[in-house]
Amino acid sequence: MDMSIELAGIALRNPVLLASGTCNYGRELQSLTDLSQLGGIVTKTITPLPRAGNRPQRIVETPAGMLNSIGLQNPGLDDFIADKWPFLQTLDTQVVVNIAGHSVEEFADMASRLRDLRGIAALEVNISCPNVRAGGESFASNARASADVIGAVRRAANQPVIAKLSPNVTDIGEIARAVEEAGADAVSLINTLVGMAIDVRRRRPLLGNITGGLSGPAIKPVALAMVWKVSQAVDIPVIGLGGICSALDAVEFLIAGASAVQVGTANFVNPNAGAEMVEGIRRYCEEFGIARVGDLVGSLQT
Amino acid sequence: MDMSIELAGIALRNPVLLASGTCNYGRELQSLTDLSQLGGIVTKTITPLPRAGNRPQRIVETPAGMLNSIGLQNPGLDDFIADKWPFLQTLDTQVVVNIAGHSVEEFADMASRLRDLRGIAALEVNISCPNVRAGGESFASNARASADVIGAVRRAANQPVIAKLSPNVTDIGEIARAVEEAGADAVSLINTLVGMAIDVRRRRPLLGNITGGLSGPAIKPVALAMVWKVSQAVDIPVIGLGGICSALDAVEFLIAGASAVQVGTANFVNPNAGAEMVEGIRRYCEEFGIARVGDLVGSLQT
Amino acid sequence: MIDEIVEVLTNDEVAEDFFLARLEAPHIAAHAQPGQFVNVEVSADVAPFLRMPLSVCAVHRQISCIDVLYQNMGPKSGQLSRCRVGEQLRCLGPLGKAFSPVPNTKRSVLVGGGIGVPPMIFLGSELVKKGAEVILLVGARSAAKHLGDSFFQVSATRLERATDDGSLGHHGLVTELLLRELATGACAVYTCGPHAMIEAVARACMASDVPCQVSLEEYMACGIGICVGCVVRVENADADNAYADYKRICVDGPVFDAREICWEH
Amino acid sequence: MIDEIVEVLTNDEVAEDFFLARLEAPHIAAHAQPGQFVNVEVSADVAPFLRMPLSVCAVHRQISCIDVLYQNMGPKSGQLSRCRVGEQLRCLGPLGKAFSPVPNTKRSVLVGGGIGVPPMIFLGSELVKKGAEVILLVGARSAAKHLGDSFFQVSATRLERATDDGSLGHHGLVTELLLRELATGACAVYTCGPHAMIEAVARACMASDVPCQVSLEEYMACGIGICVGCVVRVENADADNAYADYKRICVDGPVFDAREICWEH
Ligand SMILES: Cc1cc2nc3c(=O)[nH]c(=O)nc-3n(C[C@H](O)[C@H](O)[C@H](O)COP(=O)(O)OP(=O)(O)OC[C@H]3O[C@@H](n4cnc5c(N)ncnc54)[C@H](O)[C@@H]3O)c2cc1C
Ligand SMILES: Cc1cc2nc3c(=O)[nH]c(=O)nc-3n(C[C@H](O)[C@H](O)[C@H](O)COP(=O)(O)OP(=O)(O)OC[C@H]3O[C@@H](n4cnc5c(N)ncnc54)[C@H](O)[C@@H]3O)c2cc1C
Ligand SMILES: Cc1cc2nc3c(=O)[nH]c(=O)nc-3n(C[C@H](O)[C@H](O)[C@H](O)COP(=O)(O)O)c2cc1C
Ligand SMILES: Cc1cc2nc3c(=O)[nH]c(=O)nc-3n(C[C@H](O)[C@H](O)[C@H](O)COP(=O)(O)O)c2cc1C
Ligand code: FES
Ligand code: FES
Repeated sequence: MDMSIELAGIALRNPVLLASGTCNYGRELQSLTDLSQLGGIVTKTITPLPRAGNRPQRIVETPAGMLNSIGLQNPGLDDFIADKWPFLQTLDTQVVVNIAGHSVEEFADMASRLRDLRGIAALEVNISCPNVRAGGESFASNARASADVIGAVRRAANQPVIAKLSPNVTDIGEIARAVEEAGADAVSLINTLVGMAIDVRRRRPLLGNITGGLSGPAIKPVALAMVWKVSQAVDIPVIGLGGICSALDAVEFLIAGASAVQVGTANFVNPNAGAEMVEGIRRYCEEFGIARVGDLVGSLQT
Repeated sequence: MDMSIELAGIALRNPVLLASGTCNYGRELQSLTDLSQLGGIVTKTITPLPRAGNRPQRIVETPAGMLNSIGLQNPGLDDFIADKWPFLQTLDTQVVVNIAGHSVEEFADMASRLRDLRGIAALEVNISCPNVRAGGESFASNARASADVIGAVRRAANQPVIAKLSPNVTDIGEIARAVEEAGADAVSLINTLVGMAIDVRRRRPLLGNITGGLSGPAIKPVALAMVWKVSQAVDIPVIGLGGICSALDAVEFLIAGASAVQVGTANFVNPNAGAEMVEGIRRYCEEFGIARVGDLVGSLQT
Repeated sequence: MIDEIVEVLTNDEVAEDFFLARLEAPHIAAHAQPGQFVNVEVSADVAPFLRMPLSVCAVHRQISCIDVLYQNMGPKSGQLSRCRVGEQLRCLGPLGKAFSPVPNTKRSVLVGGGIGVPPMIFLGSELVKKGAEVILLVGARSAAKHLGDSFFQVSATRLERATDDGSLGHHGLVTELLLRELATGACAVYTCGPHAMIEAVARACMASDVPCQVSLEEYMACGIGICVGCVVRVENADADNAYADYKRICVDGPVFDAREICWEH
Repeated sequence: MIDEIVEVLTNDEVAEDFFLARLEAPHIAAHAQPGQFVNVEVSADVAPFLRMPLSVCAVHRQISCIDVLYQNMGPKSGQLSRCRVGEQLRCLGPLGKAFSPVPNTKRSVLVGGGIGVPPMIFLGSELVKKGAEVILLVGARSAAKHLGDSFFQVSATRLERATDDGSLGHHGLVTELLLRELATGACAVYTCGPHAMIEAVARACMASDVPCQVSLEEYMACGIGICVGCVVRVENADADNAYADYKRICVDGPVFDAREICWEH
């Protein structure tokens, strides 16, 4: 049973990665799971400079999911290179570095400064954060802006470039095509859906930032539909995520057209979720006589 | 404790209505709940001609929600007028009639043919269905197309016109403003989110129509964020819905800016949900010393 | 039909993955007819979210109880199987149209399979009470998947079983047993079970002009006709009224005359 | 720290809405220190979805058990309160930084309120074992909301209570009891409870230069530092490093030195 996947030139032991922002920079999970069992991990978004993030409350549970408003709290690129990367480099798994900026230049800068870092499997570009030029509207909500960012990163980077797409758009297929034309080597989706929760006693938002990002099982059907749509819209590989908690959830995404999946919120409930998922996918393939996990990809019969 | 609400000229006994497509044309619920306890009901979408709807399977449960692909099966306008309306007319509650068409003309036609029907509280315009002219893309996903439909219905109708908005857009505030300018007397949101589920044994979509609409508690945070956003974008009243199951869910929507709420999927789990919600909202207001339920509307402190 | 708060009196595994629950449900017990079902709220939480439709398997009017027989195959049935004696559940019913025994037919042949067996048990017992000859044909993959004879005692004057692997009764399809019965003489046929089985039974009966009532299943949300989700395609003469192409199984069925259903596809 | 499968040995209501559960958790029992917590999966289903963080209230090393004391206030605690003896749960722990008793201080004053009482019970018992003088001050709205003396037997050399309504002990705030203790002489203060109480305690101690360790709470998802959700604003000297404005309570805390926390707002 062959669990390996080749994706945009990246050789993955298996199609299961941990999602950005749900495994920090790897250290904390060391003692709770065997990262070498995974296809890879995607590090939490780093920005050019350190960021404080949003004021608490940053988390609240919702039906079959949760809202978060972390606000990209991160140590910034210098600290990442000096303090986080040396550890990440020692991991026996593929490490994808997720980056974000507030302008096309910031994105490009980060990419060029990450050229020298040996061993980065790929860059994942988080275009879901606000574009300061365009008055705070997110890059990801506009095909042109998304393409500008990805094009600039593609030119500056010497690793495969994965564009991480937002689900909060009218036509995610259009955005996917735009970043493909701009040179993206792969797309990953979905990021969180914009959501909100209110404390009815105090009549205030539960989150310090008023709105937040919805993740977890609740959004799985939305993510799956978008992965299916995008995998038909583009020729580059698609990485699927959104509410994946079990091996069979992952299998749904592979069948819908994802070449790999990312496990996000599930890590919070079970820090060993990714490793258990790899085993579960293997069992599924054996039960249904699938020789190569790659044979599942896009095998949906409609 | 005053539970009444006045909305776009419609006097509601209380702010709780049943959502379109989740109470059919009222008859079936007669024996299971007292419709006169409600602010009103919104009838299932009718189209100019009878529609068969989609092939089964039309329903599947998802985490804290469900997908549906009914496909607007309905008896058409003639039968509605001849067979459904005489019964609806006898109900001691406000009846909002939900209409849809495939072209601006179809929408306008329906509105003019419904002029003569005495006792219609309002028309709710379901612009979420595909626009045959624009190659199947839904009216609701485009501000201009939405405005064209609402403008035409507004001119043809002699009742208040409610535009029902889709959440599957980049900026629902922009669509809301467009329909407001086109003459909408109110907006209702959200319709379902596009979603999908896959049968991993047969590697086929679980729904006959491949994708469907996600509803239920899972989508509540998304609906609430959009209601909050839209209520700040427009001056016309907002009707909130999406995953509302309990009185406190409804209160969240009122606080976020909704002047009334609609109960949808919850009816399937508890056919008396709406009436129980009215009581629950009353208890909430009493507990927190709110004299008029209208005082809750938009009372969010940020 | 009401949404009754019912108490779980018993809830035990009676065969591999099959559970029998007795519910104290005065209203439903008083009114339920064979072929009707209930829609049970297995959890008050948001997951499992929808109710679980369950056929009435037996009614015990004197003690105001109904029995439901269910297979543990997922979240809802799993949740129900964990319900403790004494717990209370919301139970909506009785729902749907019942079987309407064909007048003056002495011989009734009932064909059941899998989770379609419970309504056959109920129907059989009512027919036997009326003094009819009731031949009950039950199919399953293997002997282990068959319910014990005790379940059928009052439901048939003759019980025949079929297994795909021959481990019990006839080695083959239950529909092969049906063909024998159709050959031996006049009768009326009633069936519930996997779609493929129901279709084979229906086609066989229609071919030999034997009246046949089928009880269908489809994924349900409401169980009361308001979601229009649980539909089946029916023969529709009126080309101008596409609306009549599909009927709702929960209110127009689950029992239909075999000739009403559009079997192609 | 491991994700241990623990068995529920007891789970009883011990005061109005307060439950005490004893969990067989060999690893956690062997390593847990006062102030640390566990993150319990109260249901394997998708709702409730996140785990429930619970302070360790007591450890019984000889029988490999820990006690948790929790208030039934919503879905997760409600689900936990329905857990039956013998059920198994995933329990991640011990988590977070423990209290570090201030060296050579004879007098320790512990201030607890609401669901902040459990860690005080654990800390008190460890300090008493070490032969220290332990004054335990407990506040609650009314007598009914107070735990019985039995819970504090081994955890204090002197126990004082305060109630908002005067129905038990001091009529007023528990912080008023603290001021008395601060006035009577040197001591170290440890506290956990509602944020307003903790802040008042911290400010009082800082004002009179008494060492004070606070155990904080914030809504948590992971409990292990990977979501960066459970943060508190801390005093940050380095203006160039905004990243250091917030610390994660689950790994950098829950216990902090009062002077570390940014109390304004
Ligand atoms: C009218 C009717 C009567 C029924 N009577 C019985 C009975 O007497 N005994 C019995 O064991 N089962 C019966 N069923 C089927 C039973 O309701 C489903 O198997 C049950 O809901 C499975 O849910 P689950 O979460 O346990 O399994 P899942 O994993 O959700 O599903 C297992 C199978 O059941 C189907 N199913 C799931 N939810 C529903 C639903 N809400 N409506 C219809 N199908 C569903 C799925 O499509 C799948 O094929 C009946 C169904 C209907 C429509
Ligand atoms: C480090 C730590 C130790 C704790 N120790 C105890 C303890 O010993 N005994 C005890 O009774 N409670 C303790 N709590 C609080 C307890 O975890 C929450 O009250 C519980 O999760 C409530 O969940 P619920 O669904 O029952 O109630 P909900 O209705 O969800 O919430 C009730 C209250 O608890 C808060 N809350 C809910 N979920 C969480 C969460 N995942 N993390 C943090 N807060 C949450 C809510 O903001 C709300 O104020 C502790 C919390 C933390 C962070
Ligand atoms: C607490 C939290 C923090 C996140 N931080 C990031 C981030 O820094 N960068 C990013 O690209 N996505 C981030 N995400 C989004 C996830 O990577 C993922 O796209 C989303 O949560 C959907 O997947 P899931 O449902 O499996 O969690 C975060 C999600 C959560 C819940
Ligand atoms: C089975 C089903 C059928 C629906 N049919 C319609 C419809 O005909 N017209 C319409 O405008 N909305 C329809 N809706 C959408 C609901 O009115 C509502 O907008 C959506 O379900 C979100 O609310 P909820 O989560 O409370 O159900 C339907 C929803 C469901 C679940
Ligand atoms: S289940 Fe809703 S119409 Fe039948
Ligand atoms: S709860 Fe996730 S970092 Fe603290």
